[in-house]
Amino acid sequence: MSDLSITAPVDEKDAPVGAKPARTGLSPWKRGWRIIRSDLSALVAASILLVIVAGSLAAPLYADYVSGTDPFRSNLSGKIKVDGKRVKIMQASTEGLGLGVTPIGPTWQAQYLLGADAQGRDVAARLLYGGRNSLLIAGAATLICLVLAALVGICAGFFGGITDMVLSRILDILWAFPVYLLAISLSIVLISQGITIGPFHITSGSLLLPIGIIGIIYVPYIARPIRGRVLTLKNSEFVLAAKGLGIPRWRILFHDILPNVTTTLIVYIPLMMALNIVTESALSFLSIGVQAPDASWGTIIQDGQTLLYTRPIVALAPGLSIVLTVLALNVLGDSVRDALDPRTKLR
Amino acid sequence: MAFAMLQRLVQMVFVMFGISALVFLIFFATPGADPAARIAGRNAAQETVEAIRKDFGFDRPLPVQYGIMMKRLFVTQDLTSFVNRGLKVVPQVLSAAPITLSLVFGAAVLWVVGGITVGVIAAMMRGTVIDKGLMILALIGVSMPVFWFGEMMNLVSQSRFHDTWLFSWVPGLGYKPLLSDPWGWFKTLLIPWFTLAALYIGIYGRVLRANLVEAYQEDFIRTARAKGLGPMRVMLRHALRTSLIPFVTMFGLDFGVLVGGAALLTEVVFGLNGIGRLTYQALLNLDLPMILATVMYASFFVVVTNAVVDMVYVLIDPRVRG
Amino acid sequence: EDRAALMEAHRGGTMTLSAVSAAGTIDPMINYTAQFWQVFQLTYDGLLKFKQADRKEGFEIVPDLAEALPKPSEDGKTYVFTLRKGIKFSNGRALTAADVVASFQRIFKVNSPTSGSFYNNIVGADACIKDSASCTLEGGIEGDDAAGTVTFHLVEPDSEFFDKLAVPHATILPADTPAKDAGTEALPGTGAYVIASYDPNDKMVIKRNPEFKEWSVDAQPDGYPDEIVYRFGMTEEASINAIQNGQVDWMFDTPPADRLQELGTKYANQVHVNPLAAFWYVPMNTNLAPFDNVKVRQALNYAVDRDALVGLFGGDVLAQPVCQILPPDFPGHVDNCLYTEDPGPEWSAPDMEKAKALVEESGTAGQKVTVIAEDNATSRAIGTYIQSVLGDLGYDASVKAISPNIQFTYIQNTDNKVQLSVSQWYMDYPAASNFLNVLLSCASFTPGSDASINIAGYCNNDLDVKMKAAMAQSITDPDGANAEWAKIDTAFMEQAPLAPLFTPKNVDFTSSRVGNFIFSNQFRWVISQSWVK
Amino acid sequence: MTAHSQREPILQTQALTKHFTVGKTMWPGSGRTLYAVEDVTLAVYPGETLGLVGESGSGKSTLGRCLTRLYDITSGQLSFEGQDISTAGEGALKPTRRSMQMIFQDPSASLNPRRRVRDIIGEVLQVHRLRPTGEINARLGELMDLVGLRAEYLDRYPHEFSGGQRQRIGIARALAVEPKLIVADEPVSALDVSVQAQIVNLFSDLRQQLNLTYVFIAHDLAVVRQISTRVAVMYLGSIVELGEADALFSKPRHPYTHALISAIPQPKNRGRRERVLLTGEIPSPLDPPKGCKFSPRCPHATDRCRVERPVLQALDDERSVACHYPL
Amino acid sequence: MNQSPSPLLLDVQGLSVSFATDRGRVRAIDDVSFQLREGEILSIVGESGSGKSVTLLSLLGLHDPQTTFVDGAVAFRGKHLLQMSEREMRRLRGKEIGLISQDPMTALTPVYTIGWQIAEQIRAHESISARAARKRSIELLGEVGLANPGEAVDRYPHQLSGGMRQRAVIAMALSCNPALLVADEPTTALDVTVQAQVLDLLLRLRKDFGSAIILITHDMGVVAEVADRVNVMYAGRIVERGTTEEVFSHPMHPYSWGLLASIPSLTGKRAERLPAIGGMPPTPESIPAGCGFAPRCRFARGECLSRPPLRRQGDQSALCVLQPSERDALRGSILTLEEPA
Ligand SMILES: Nc1ncnc2c1ncn2[C@@H]1O[C@H](COP(=O)(O)OP(=O)(O)OP(=O)(O)O)[C@@H](O)[C@H]1O
Ligand SMILES: Nc1ncnc2c1ncn2[C@@H]1O[C@H](COP(=O)(O)OP(=O)(O)OP(=O)(O)O)[C@@H](O)[C@H]1O
Ligand SMILES: [Mg+2]
Ligand SMILES: [Mg+2]
Ligand code: NI
Repeated sequence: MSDLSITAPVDEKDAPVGAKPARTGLSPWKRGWRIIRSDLSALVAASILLVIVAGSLAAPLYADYVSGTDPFRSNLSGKIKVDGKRVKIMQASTEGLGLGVTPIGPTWQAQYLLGADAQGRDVAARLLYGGRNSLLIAGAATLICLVLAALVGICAGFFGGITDMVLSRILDILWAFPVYLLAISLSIVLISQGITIGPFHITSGSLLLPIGIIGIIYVPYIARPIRGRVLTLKNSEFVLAAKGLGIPRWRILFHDILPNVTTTLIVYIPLMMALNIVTESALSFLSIGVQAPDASWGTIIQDGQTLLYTRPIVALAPGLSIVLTVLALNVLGDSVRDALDPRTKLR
Repeated sequence: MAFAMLQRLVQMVFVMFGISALVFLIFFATPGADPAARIAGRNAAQETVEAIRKDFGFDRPLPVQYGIMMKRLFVTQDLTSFVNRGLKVVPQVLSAAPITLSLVFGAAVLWVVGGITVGVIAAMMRGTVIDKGLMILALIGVSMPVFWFGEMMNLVSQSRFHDTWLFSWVPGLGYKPLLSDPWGWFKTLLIPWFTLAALYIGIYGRVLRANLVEAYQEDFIRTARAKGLGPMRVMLRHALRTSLIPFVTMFGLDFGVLVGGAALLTEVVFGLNGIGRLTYQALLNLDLPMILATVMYASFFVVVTNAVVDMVYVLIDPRVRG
Repeated sequence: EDRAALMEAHRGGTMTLSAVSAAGTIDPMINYTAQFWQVFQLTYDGLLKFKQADRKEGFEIVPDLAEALPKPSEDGKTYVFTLRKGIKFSNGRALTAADVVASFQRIFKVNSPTSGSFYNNIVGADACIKDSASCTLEGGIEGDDAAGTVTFHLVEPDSEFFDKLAVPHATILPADTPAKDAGTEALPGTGAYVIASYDPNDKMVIKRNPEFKEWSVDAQPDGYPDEIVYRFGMTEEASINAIQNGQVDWMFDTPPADRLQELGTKYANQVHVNPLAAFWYVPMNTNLAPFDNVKVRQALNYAVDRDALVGLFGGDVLAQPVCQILPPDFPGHVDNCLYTEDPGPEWSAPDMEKAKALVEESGTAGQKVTVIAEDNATSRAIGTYIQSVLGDLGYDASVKAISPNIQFTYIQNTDNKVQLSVSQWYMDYPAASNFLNVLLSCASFTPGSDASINIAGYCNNDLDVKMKAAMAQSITDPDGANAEWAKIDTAFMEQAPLAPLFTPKNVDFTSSRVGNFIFSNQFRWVISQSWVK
Repeated sequence: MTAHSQREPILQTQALTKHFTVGKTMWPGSGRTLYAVEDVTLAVYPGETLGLVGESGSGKSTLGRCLTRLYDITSGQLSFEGQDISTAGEGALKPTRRSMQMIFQDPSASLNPRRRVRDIIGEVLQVHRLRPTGEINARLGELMDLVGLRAEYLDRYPHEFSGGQRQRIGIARALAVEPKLIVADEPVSALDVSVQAQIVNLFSDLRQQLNLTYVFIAHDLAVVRQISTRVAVMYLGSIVELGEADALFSKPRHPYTHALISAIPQPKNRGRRERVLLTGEIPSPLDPPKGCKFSPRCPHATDRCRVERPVLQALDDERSVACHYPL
Repeated sequence: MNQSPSPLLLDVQGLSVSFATDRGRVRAIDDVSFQLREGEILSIVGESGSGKSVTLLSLLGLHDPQTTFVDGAVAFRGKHLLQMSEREMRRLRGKEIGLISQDPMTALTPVYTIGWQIAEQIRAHESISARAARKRSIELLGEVGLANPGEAVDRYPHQLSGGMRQRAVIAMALSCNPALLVADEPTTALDVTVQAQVLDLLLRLRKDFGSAIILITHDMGVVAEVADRVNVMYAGRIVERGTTEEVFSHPMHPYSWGLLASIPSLTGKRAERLPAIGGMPPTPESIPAGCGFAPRCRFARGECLSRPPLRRQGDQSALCVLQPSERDALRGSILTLEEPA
């Protein structure tokens, strides 16, 4: 056989399969982003979120220019004009024994659009401010949770041995501790005294506390899958290959393991956000989250609880906001997962 | 087998020790928690407080106190509450357990049936409007904070529509024992069951649908279809049966923590004095003995359900049977 | 109608009571809750007792197991009680002087919460407090079984000695009662009823005491219902519904605010509103900035709109604005309001200008202030309102709600650096000292302790001396002493270590079948004197 | 071929053994031992290509990874260029890592999906300081050229390539350190039939151009024969036969080798089937047979085979067999 | 070959399959036609992604109807499969047409014993008792050569080795004596020694039961061993077809030449370099309009841009522009053919 190849392999320089020139160097991130961008339900969810976030950001504007009330000051003896008549915001009962005082209900006008709460504050304005806190806490807690979980998961998975043993056992313990109970125990300690870390003292009313608490409690739930992922990655062929090439461990960690874990982490972001919003509201509902007079959706629901039978809208409105936000986050989370990492499941 | 059991046992002891130590430390780190002052009561003389401190051993080193407390919790079982003096905590936990069990058990039945129904129907109707609709419903279930949903259920069933035929049967909040009043038990728990289950129906329905759709890509489903089996049979006997394995794990974990007290929001909202509410109250009151008892119970349950799940696993997944 | 006829007509039936939760141990020497003290009225007796009668009459102390109120000896330190004859405990044993002696020893042996504050004046109490197990009260109390007398020796004369003997902690139990907390086991008593069973998670069943024979209608009257079932665990909402449906006869807890209107209109004749000897107040820590400045304390007193707070509490009917420490209708109370728009006997409106001016003078505006409230709807609302007022005064204020059980100890401890808090005080017995001396004496202030009821941390030696004198005076001259107390009240309010807010009223909601509702200002509703038939 | 004995082996193993523990939990003493590679004594000489064949699970990959010290060795010796590296730590291994490289079976799994080709290969150059920073780009171009890919592809991600191209990238990465020995673990099994030949040729070309030594693992015996000078046949963790490629294929001496070769369907064999059909199943490496590991399936097994484990013995200069009764 | 050809079993005419993907509609199979007679073994060879499995699954109607569009005519014993209702199709599947999957590791439901799974199929098509079905599965397992069928019947798939599992799958496919067995790469996942056993089994079964077999593979060696006739697929089309003899002795299509040439030989002299086909096989989206192989073909010319003609040579045919006259010469430059045995 003289010329043995149909075409000489070394000359063979064909284009990558299916790659159109325009897509050169499209990173997996960008690819994921493209997929999300073409997903209708994700777009709808993202727009809903955008509206909610924008509304929350505009809270001071609403309070100053539209409702014209301070949503953090009690307004127990105030009056407003409704349909031309001046009425008290807190209306004392006049019938029978004259027991009880009821705040004004939805007025469907700029002031007290959704009525007042038991302190005579404008519920609509508080709702927007509450959204700020709920979103801020959920977002920051998600960040903390993911960073901690990544740290723990990566340490346990990558270094193995005694580190893994110790970390895994700690996770085991936290795992067997129902999250809400853990959150409540931490809250009670921290809310009553704040916490001092080194030179910094976080006062007990600070938003940092619920952020920290919510950030911590879900760590085991994320750290475990991360650890699993790191273990798989550690035994993956490309890590072995890197090892075989004499690439130092820390480099492998940062260049090979971390970027791959990051996808998993990103997939968790919307889902964790959703979970954290619910958790935050639950803690605030149990009044161990955001401290009065600051509002979050949870605290407004709690305020509304004492008015449930007379002014249900006070509890209804923040509840619906939560449902809508969490729903949108979950939808978004689904498509992020589909786009980036179809395997990840948040239980 | 014996080895595996022993292993479980050691694990359980370890986890329970870890949790109790954690709780213990958290407690003593909390200001306003001085048990002696709280036991002594309002306007107590300093001498009384000191006497109680000595009497109850609060002046001893923490490890000793921990040891005594554990002994009184597990061995003599006469540990009493710090807040309600003289109240033995063990019987408290034991009497709260049936309430939580009733709540969680009924909800579990609902959510397993509901989750499977939703998952199977959505997977069978994959891509259709029904599928989409069910998945949105499931997501709404997942998105509703359970306490809020509970409040709304209360609002609707106890107040707004209580006078209508729809909810006139709904009894007042609170628990009725199964043995003495089975029908009342059922009626009072129906709405809490549904409330608690809504979240899980959502989760399970979605997860199951995803698993079923995934299973449908598997070779063995193609084999089953190539055998000439009907679609229902393929779905139920082959796809569902295999997808049930992760389902059971999830169920075990959820059931474990719920029975262990994670249903506290539902219990609080519906006025059920179960473990969750007991723990919650104990935490609020910083009633250390009660916290210890409930948390021990919770972790015990979580570990036990994990063990049970592992055993059930062996039953339903021949692969782990070896 | 006379009592016998009523008894004839209404005796019998089962009465059902409800509360969100039980109140812990049913050892009468240990339990320190209004909820169970009310129950102990029908199950236990002391040597003396508050009269089981309506309103202010309930403050009257009547002989119970003792035949009469004894006169103290000349020096006011010795009292001799003669026991009634023929009284039996529910276990069938007869009551003797030895039981009385043992009962007082037991107060110390079980470390009763008030052993150090109520009974430390008995000779030998010091030793008992130091070593409770071997408490004898040697020299402090002597029983003479033959004569049926019991003699008390006090360290100092005590104007409130009878009050202290009339509260449930001084219950007389059989001598052989174990010296440890009885927990959920009912101890034998001498009352008209006995606690037949008690499960804090379920219910308490109270039945007639078979050994009971009525000896004093004032102290321990025979009751109407045959059985009383006290159920625990129903929420307030559930209880209200149940009372409306006639399944429950009464609830212990205050009805939630959003149901008040409904009750007040639809069920007006089943609602009983009665004053309480209590007040809600804001203790200000006089040792911490900015409240170490009297001007700031006065400013807050001026600024607080007590009407608004009354609204938060449920309206005019349920509360009355106050700016004094001693509640209206309480011994020593004389109307005099310093902190109102135009000072006079009554509070009229806040004086914001004056308040702001005082803050201006103090130069403390802009400081950080945190209000510690209890984590329940009312306290949280009040805290939020106070925070709002402080904001108006120019402070950077925030509010923190802490679990009720913890809040009370938390705010007492100076280590926690609590600036101001929302608290309330209900009297143990009707004596001005029970407010002023307890809440504001130097002795009540112990830095660094969770048990330091002088929350303001205010110690004024002059006033302390005056209070001592008033207490001494009240033994012999109660009216003169009360006039003194009124002055002391005003003197304290000038220094304003606390801001009184309002005095609450009690709302009792009973089922339609409950008759003869009697409300004693001391222990509230007298359960046994209402009927369900 | 020259007689190997006269040259120093580049890589040598002595009774190399690798056990895994499976099913291990946090408890000491739990888990079972899996005998993945047992008592392998082997020498690889410079310039040769040693083929390693055997059925799935016979321990080829494990042996390959032990040879490159990607796995720690349970027992036995391993030396590279005369230097004992059986227990060397990562630091001590660094020079060896430069001289000995591994190429993996699954070209997609062995490339980090999140990094560009430039980073994947460039990192190697950086870490080992093989080129000054300024020359790295030129070197990357050279390497791409060497494996027949265009230099522009450097800025793409692995998923944008076909299987054959990915394998080329893997090869380029291995070549970046300028190794002397390459252990290739089934480098063509995952490729399409028509592409396999390209890669096999690339291997041959590179060997000539760069003077490489290969340990070439494959289960496709025809491919192994095509590329190898010597072939080792593995069965259940042990080498059962080792010899000159052509000779071994034309005249296998171990019954297993014989059966293996006869079982390969070959177009050219059409109609001429003289199969040795084995019966029975490959035993589990968790519980290998006592005597000769092949004895349960061997048509010639005797009682001796079932109790006494044969060792790899030289039959002649060229051939070693682990069998009591070589064919 | 047979003097009197046995009756036609399966007739596929102009089968085209396309998928709806995110990048639009993609045609995976383009105008595929072939016939199969009773008792015949037809082999379809081709590279990964050339559309072998898709062809076969669309025959059985096992594709996902929502994303797959099938066109053409498929007649099985005169019945038109593509027009059949799902219910009729189900009656056919498993009973008349048995399927053997590529990967025995995943082809069996992991949670049931193999006996149960075989019996399930029997009972889906015949009304017999559970006990009889079980007895029948034991027999079947014996027939496919499992050493201890009575015991193996109660084993779960994971308890069996790959070869045993594949045999269980075959036993299942055979359980209703189907007229046609479709085997999708039945041996690819197996080791050579086990593969030999399984191929042997297939041949034996054909002899004993007379089933026709469509054998899909990418291994020319396997084709050579067992097939009567061969279809070579490339990029969704059948580029060459003929009897095994013909295709191996004088392949007509350049792709077939390359395929045959690139297989290293086990005997004889080793070539320095293996003849290889340059380039990569196309993905369905990038199949050229004309000849699918043209971009990799050394002999490609202008005409290849349009659809190549079907050239026949007796029973054998190929989709290629090459004239019969030039073919032998060109082939000779790539492939040295051995004398047919
Ligand atoms: N990391 C590991 N942990 C436990 N067992 C392993 C591990 N790697 C391999 N094994 C086991 O070791 C044995 C040899 O595996 P190895 O991968 O070396 O076989 P192989 O010859 O390369 O097979 P294949 O041809 O399938 O790649 C197998 O039984 C395998 O299950
Ligand atoms: N459901 C589907 N949706 C979209 N494309 C598909 C689908 N199924 C198969 N394809 C595509 O159709 C082409 C043919 O696939 P097919 O599975 O028939 O190949 P094959 O010849 O069987 O390959 P292999 O040898 O790898 O099994 C492939 O490119 C595949 O990507
Ligand atoms: Mg391998
Ligand atoms: Mg295929
Ligand atoms: Ni040689």
